[in-house]
Amino acid sequence: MNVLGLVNYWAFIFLMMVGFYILISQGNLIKKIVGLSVFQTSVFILYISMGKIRGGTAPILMEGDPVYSNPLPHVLILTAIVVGVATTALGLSLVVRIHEAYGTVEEDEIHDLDVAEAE
Amino acid sequence: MVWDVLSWIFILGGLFFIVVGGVGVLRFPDVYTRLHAAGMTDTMGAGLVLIGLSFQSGLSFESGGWLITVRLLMIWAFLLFTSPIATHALARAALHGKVEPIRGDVEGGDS
Amino acid sequence: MEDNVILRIGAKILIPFILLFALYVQFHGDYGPGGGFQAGVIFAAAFILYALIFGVDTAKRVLPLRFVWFCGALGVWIFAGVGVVTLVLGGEFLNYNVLRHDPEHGQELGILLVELGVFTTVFGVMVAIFYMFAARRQVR
Amino acid sequence: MFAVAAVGVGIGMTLVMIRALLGPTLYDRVLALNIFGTKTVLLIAVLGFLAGRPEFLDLALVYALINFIGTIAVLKYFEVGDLGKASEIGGGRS
Amino acid sequence: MLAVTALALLKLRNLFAVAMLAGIYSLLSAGLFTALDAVDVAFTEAAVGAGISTILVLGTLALVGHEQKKSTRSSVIPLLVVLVTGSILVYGTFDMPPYGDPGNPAHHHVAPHYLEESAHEIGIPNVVTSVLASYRGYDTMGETTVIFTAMVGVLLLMGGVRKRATSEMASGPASGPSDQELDGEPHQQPDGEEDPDGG
Amino acid sequence: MTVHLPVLQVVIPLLAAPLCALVRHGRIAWGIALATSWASFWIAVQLLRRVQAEGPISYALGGWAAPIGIEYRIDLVNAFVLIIVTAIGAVVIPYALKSVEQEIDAAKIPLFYAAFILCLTGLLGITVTGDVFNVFVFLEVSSLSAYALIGLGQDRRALTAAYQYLILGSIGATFIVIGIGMMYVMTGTLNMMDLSVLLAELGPNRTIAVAFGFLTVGISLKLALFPLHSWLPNAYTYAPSAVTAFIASTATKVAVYMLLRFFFTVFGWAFSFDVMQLDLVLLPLALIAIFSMSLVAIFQTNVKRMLAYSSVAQIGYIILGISMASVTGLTAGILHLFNHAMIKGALFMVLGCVMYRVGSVEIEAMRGLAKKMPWTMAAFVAGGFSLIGLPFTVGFISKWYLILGALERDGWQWWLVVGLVLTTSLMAVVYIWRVVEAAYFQDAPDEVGEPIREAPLAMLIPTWTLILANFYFGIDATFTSEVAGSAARALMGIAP
Amino acid sequence: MARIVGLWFILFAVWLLLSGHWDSALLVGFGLGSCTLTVYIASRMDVADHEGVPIYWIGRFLLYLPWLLKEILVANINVAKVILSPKLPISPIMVVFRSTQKSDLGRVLYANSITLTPGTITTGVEGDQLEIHALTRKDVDGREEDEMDRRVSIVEGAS
Amino acid sequence: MSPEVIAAVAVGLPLVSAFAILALGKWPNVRDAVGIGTAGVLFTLVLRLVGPIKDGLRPEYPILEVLPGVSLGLKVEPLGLLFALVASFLWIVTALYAVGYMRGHHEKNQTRFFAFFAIAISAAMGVAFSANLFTLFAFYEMITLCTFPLVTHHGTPEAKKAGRVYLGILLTTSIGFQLLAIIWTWQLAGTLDFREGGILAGTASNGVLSVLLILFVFGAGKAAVMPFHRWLPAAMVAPTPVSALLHAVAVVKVGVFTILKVSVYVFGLDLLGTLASATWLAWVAATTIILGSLVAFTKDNLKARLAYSTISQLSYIVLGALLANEWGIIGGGMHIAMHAFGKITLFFAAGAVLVAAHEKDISRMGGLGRTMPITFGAFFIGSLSIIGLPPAGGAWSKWFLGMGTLEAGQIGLLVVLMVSSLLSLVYLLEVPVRAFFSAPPEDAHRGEGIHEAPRLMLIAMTVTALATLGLFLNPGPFYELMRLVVN
Repeated sequence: MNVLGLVNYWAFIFLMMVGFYILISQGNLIKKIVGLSVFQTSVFILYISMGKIRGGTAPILMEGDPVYSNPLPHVLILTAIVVGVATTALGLSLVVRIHEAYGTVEEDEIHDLDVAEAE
Repeated sequence: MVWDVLSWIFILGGLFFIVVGGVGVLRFPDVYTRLHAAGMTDTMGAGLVLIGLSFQSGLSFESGGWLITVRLLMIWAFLLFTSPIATHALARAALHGKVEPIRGDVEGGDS
Repeated sequence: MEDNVILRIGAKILIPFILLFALYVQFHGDYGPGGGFQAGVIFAAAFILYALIFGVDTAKRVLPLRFVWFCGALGVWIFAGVGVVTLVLGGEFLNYNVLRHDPEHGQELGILLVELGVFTTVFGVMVAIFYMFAARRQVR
Repeated sequence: MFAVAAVGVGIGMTLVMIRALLGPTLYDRVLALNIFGTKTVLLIAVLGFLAGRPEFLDLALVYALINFIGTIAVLKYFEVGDLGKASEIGGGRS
Repeated sequence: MLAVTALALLKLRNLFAVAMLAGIYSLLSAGLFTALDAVDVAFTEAAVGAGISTILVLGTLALVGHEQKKSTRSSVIPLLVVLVTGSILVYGTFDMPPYGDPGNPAHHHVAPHYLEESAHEIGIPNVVTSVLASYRGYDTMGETTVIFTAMVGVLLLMGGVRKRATSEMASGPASGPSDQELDGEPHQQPDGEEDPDGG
Repeated sequence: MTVHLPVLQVVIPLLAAPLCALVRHGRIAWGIALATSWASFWIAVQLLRRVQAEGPISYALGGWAAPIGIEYRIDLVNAFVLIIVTAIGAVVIPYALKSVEQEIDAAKIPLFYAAFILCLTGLLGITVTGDVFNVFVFLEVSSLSAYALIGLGQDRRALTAAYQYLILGSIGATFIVIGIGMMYVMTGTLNMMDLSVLLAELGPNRTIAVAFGFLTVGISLKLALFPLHSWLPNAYTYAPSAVTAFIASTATKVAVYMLLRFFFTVFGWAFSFDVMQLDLVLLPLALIAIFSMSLVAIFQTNVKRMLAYSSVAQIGYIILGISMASVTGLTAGILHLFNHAMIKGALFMVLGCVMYRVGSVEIEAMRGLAKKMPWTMAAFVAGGFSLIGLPFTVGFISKWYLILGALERDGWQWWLVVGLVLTTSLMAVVYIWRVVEAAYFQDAPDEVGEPIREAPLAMLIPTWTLILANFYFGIDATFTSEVAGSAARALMGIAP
Repeated sequence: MARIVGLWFILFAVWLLLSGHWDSALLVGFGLGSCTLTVYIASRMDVADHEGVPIYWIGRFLLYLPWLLKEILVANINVAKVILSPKLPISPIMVVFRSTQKSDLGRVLYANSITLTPGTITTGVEGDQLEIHALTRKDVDGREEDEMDRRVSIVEGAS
Repeated sequence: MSPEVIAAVAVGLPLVSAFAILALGKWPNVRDAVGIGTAGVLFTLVLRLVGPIKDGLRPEYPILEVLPGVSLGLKVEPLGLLFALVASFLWIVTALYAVGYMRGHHEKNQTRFFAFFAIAISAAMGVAFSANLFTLFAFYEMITLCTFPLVTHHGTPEAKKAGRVYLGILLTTSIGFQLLAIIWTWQLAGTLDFREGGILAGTASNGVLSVLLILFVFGAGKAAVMPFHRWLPAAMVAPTPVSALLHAVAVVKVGVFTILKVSVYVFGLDLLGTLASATWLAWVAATTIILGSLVAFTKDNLKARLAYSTISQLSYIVLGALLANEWGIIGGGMHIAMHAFGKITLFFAAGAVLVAAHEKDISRMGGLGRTMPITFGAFFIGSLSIIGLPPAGGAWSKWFLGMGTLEAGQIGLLVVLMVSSLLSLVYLLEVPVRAFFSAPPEDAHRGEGIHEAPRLMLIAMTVTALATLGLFLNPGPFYELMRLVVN
């Protein structure tokens, strides 16, 4: 009965899953990182949409008596975005180092190289 | 009221340029020609919309509305300033990347 | 890229405004959107623009790596330091009320300081990370 | 009425989006990103009015700014394949 | 539109295009954040997603080249994982309060305190800032630490610093950084990536 | 100042980390790290004593009372985990001095200690907090530093290991965020105590069930529960020695703590086990983990990797204890948290010593090592005894409680559990013995260059400290078992 | 020095315009500090030179601006016509102009003005040579460009 | 010294001396003197406990509480005392013998050898005086581990392989079955203390307790009940004093002692008698007795033959315990002592042959009796004891065991005992007979080089052989101790 109210969530879930799919299916290390950030961004959207109140406005106090959207998810997501960029930066620096060490950023090739070295 | 009407004329005009710019980006055959269409959006499209909005700001916000107008104009100024630089940069990049511009009369786009 | 006059002059004109705008965002976080983090990123973006156009080495002469590195650490100290000061003044950690006689002013001061801490760290970190990426050569 | 404006900007965005997806060259995508940025600026400005919150304009300004820097970074990337080098633009790669 | 972008990201094999589309994705989501009243978040996403992240990805691409090779791996299992995860999530939404509903319990427990009391407890209009810096200031300190950690990590991984500082003094502006900046370890292999210039 | 101990526990290392990052000499950074870790340990001891004396401690950060602000809440469970983490930190850092100077570029050593301390900070932060989102933030602090630290290993595979860990860890963290979001949307709070009350009022709810699932999967990724463990062996194998010793004995433990916290405090015992039937999932996974990973460990030639697989198996023991959903089982789980930290910390430190002198931890390279490094190898044997679970070692205590817990339950599957625990102990004998045989009964390979000597005292003393702790807490386990027992009762909601 | 001071005042004006909180001594104080900091960094970066802060041009530039805007409008309408005409009558062409400006700054202003008017894009500046890409041949027939060149040179003035 | 302290010292003293031995490694004479001296002191100490025990004292020495309710502690009771007496006395002898053997054989790593030897005795004392199952288990494992280096003393691939089998079986059974049984007992009874009359009665159904008994019996892998006997022959690669220690004193006796102690003090004879599995296990033991004897027949290697003989003999004791009546227990307990003395003599002799004549195979021992009369004489006496013929001590224990089977109404088991004795008669007496009456093998180059083994070894051998005879004449002390156990 409240399906209409949930469609939004489903859309965001779909986005999340696309990001997640990129993350786990791709063999390219950079693309994985991009997938990760898409995944995370979509989760953030989901969060923010949970905090939205119909007819609400941004939680910056002003005159009058408007309805404000829930500020708490915003705060959480701000933190999460920062965490996300930190992860991205670290991940990319690892990718650069991996490229220097292996000459490739494809997971399969790296695997082959490791196997070759082990033998 | 006059301001209101005027602002809407501006905004609609801006929208017109934005949409046409978009169409241009789709229709033009190569990246250089598309840059021209892109320029439209940046200059006129954005400009007219922002000016239109700035007329509104005096109406929507009683106190300090003009500050908002100023801010809108600043955005526009910023866009006007950066747009040619970005366009130029892109064109250079494309040239540098050995993308040959199409020359001569061309019929239709390749979209 | 500084040989490109258009970019060079464009950047020269823009950068002060970007910096100023970053500081504006920093100090008006209380009233509008924005705050230490966003300001830090914008501030760093100005330097990144500078480094893009004039080269990382030039940028490093203006803003040595060691300095941005220090900024990254300094911000954490500022933030946690505020907390420690509140401890010393008898409040809980990060309870800004005790910073001034009047809780509201205390909060204001506290928020200002911690935002400054966030700003410093973010700015330092972003520039440092950019330096790291930009100053590396591709291995051939 | 602001909603109309927002929709208009949205249509423009969609058109550009198609270009971004079609390509065909990388530069087309960069171009699309660039226009996209501008349009986001406009969209946010309009949304600000729609919500009656002028604070949104700061946001728009940030977008314009970041977008610009992003484009410059892209150029730099193409130009020298490296973000750090102080390059010479006309002379090609050394 | 977000969905289209995301799907395109999946298909594209040119990493540069991926970077561009990721930027667009970020811009779009920032627009969405604005529409959802999360101005501060949109602000951050704009600065981070479209700005810093894109630049970092570009920086990486500049170092590693931008063509993705064709992968031979099977995509059935990831697809299955994703489908299962997605359906579980969708299942989980069935008891969730509808979108935008003011009656949502989340809006009635802690958040009202922030909205109603912060004006006199903190005294600044931006509630997000007051929550961020005061009510949940400790989280923000953690966040600051996280980025600091990222810096430490990147510095650790990407460079040795002391030697770099000395080479900084030595090398002039025009010569560019000397190649012998400390890179942690010697470069091991030549690599066959093509020219990073696009075409 | 003692009132502020909970927050100082986290803030002192947090303040020290930037300092480490800035100094220019590795030794100074090391000194700072050392002082920090010992201070942390001291605080943790004080906290545990206070909790034992006065019951749970609550600390409102920023002066904002619980659901409004962030709360630090320390009860027996996390006081105990704090002890584990800080103790390992306090032992590993003295040990790290030599090993790090050899394995890491001199210029990077200050940063290394900064990252190390940050990792400690993050782990402590996760442990003390009473706020679910704060958990996530500090989780990231610890994870990011861990990724960087692991990536510092000398082998290039360290990089891929770190990358893999980063991807899986981030997936885990994101899942945790999703779970937290769903809980938030249903209750409007992020405080654990508050959540537990509100969730109980809410009753069965599909959203909460899904949140529960996501949290479980996310945390399981972090704690390398089979089959989500694929990041762990490589990460442990290729990380620098000191890092392996530290992370192996703390990071997964703290993840387990998170699991306990969420299962028992936030969701409540009844929900986790009666409604969600968690034991039905965890038990088989734990059993498979214990068995298959012990089996895999037997066939490893790299001793670090062998122990890494063994770690996955040991985590299986902990999860097994939890999945018994009884006081004894939970006691076993919590005890094994502590005990395994002691065991693996010690063993990985031994391997660090070997690495330091020999430059390799392949079994081949360890042939005849007992003659050249008698103390080191003796430590390995002693740690191995503990891993096997011989009497007078902590490993025995864990096994005791685990088997007791399984015997208390009815049903054929619990006999399987008992059998498996015993069988895998014997498998531990096999893989430990492979090393012992090589070290004691095989001739050393021909040496080139300098002869191999005993590891430096600076490394041996910390190693032996942990080994002796293994024996001390194996011989006199009343302290640990009582703390673990009361912690378990507290988690189960039974008055002690 | 004059440039530095000039930059400072410009920045402060911008600050006040952005801020809008003129009554708060604190914020104005921050403004003063921020401007000073910015100016310091700018001078350290060496961007506050004659190219970065062309304060002597401002007056003449403001006079030039309305004309430029008019040009932009006209050009926009032209390009819009092209885009909307079904046949898409374009004939892209690259030409090289020689500009008459004396300074780099002047040339940049000229080049950017050209780019701003849709239909023409400056793709390169080498010395006083401007390389231009035009959408249609008639966009570069020379008349408007000459006019623009002249006006920009006026803006450049004698500085 | 009070009895409590004596018990503690008895456990601690060898341990201390082990460290002393390690420290004195550079001075072999001092080192060996310390070892032998400690052994002597230990025996006198243990001897001093006999009086108090006979007076009905049961001194306890709690050490510490490991877990709530699970503690480490010592308690002296008759059965343990018996074992301690045997072990401590034989340690003196073995120590003497070992010194001679090791020196005569020029073995490497002697210090390590003697140190672990001492630790093994310490652990054996610990098992003997253990107050509860946990303590017993702990010392039991300690023996396993500290005898491992003794088994693999030579470090050859063969020795390592044997070491693996040794460790594998002993740890498998102890961790796999015994530990489980102990924890289960704790879960059922809530205590692990050894109490007279047992602690398990009434705690669970007979079926459960039957299973528990099986776990205990097989868990004592050192008792070498088939199918867990493989370690024993494998361990024969060790130096002979080790074999003597393993087979006569420490290891195997610890196994059977555990079974006895569990039967008496954990199950209690009354309960044990009602368990179905007791009978069943008794037949397993019987099978082991017969099979062990049969296999012994086929072995030409002397030590291997002795090993299988041991397997067979150990099951006598297990059988005695499982008969669950007084005579069975008394017989079993006494057989610990009797077999210990007998078997150690045999091993001493075997070692002496090895040292003096470098011969391992029985078929090549023809004629050696003439050059080594003392050795083979001792061997003969030891064999008599094992077979159970007068005038050797083994006769008594076999007699009591036979009584036990009769009392239990298990005539079949009595037959088994008889058959086994006959078998052992043949396979053991073959050796001295061959040595004294056969001609030497043709390819043997027996010159003048062969004479009796070093004197220390001879002394040891003689002492044990005489003791065996003495025990026939006066089995009283052991009998009285065992009487105390069953009453």
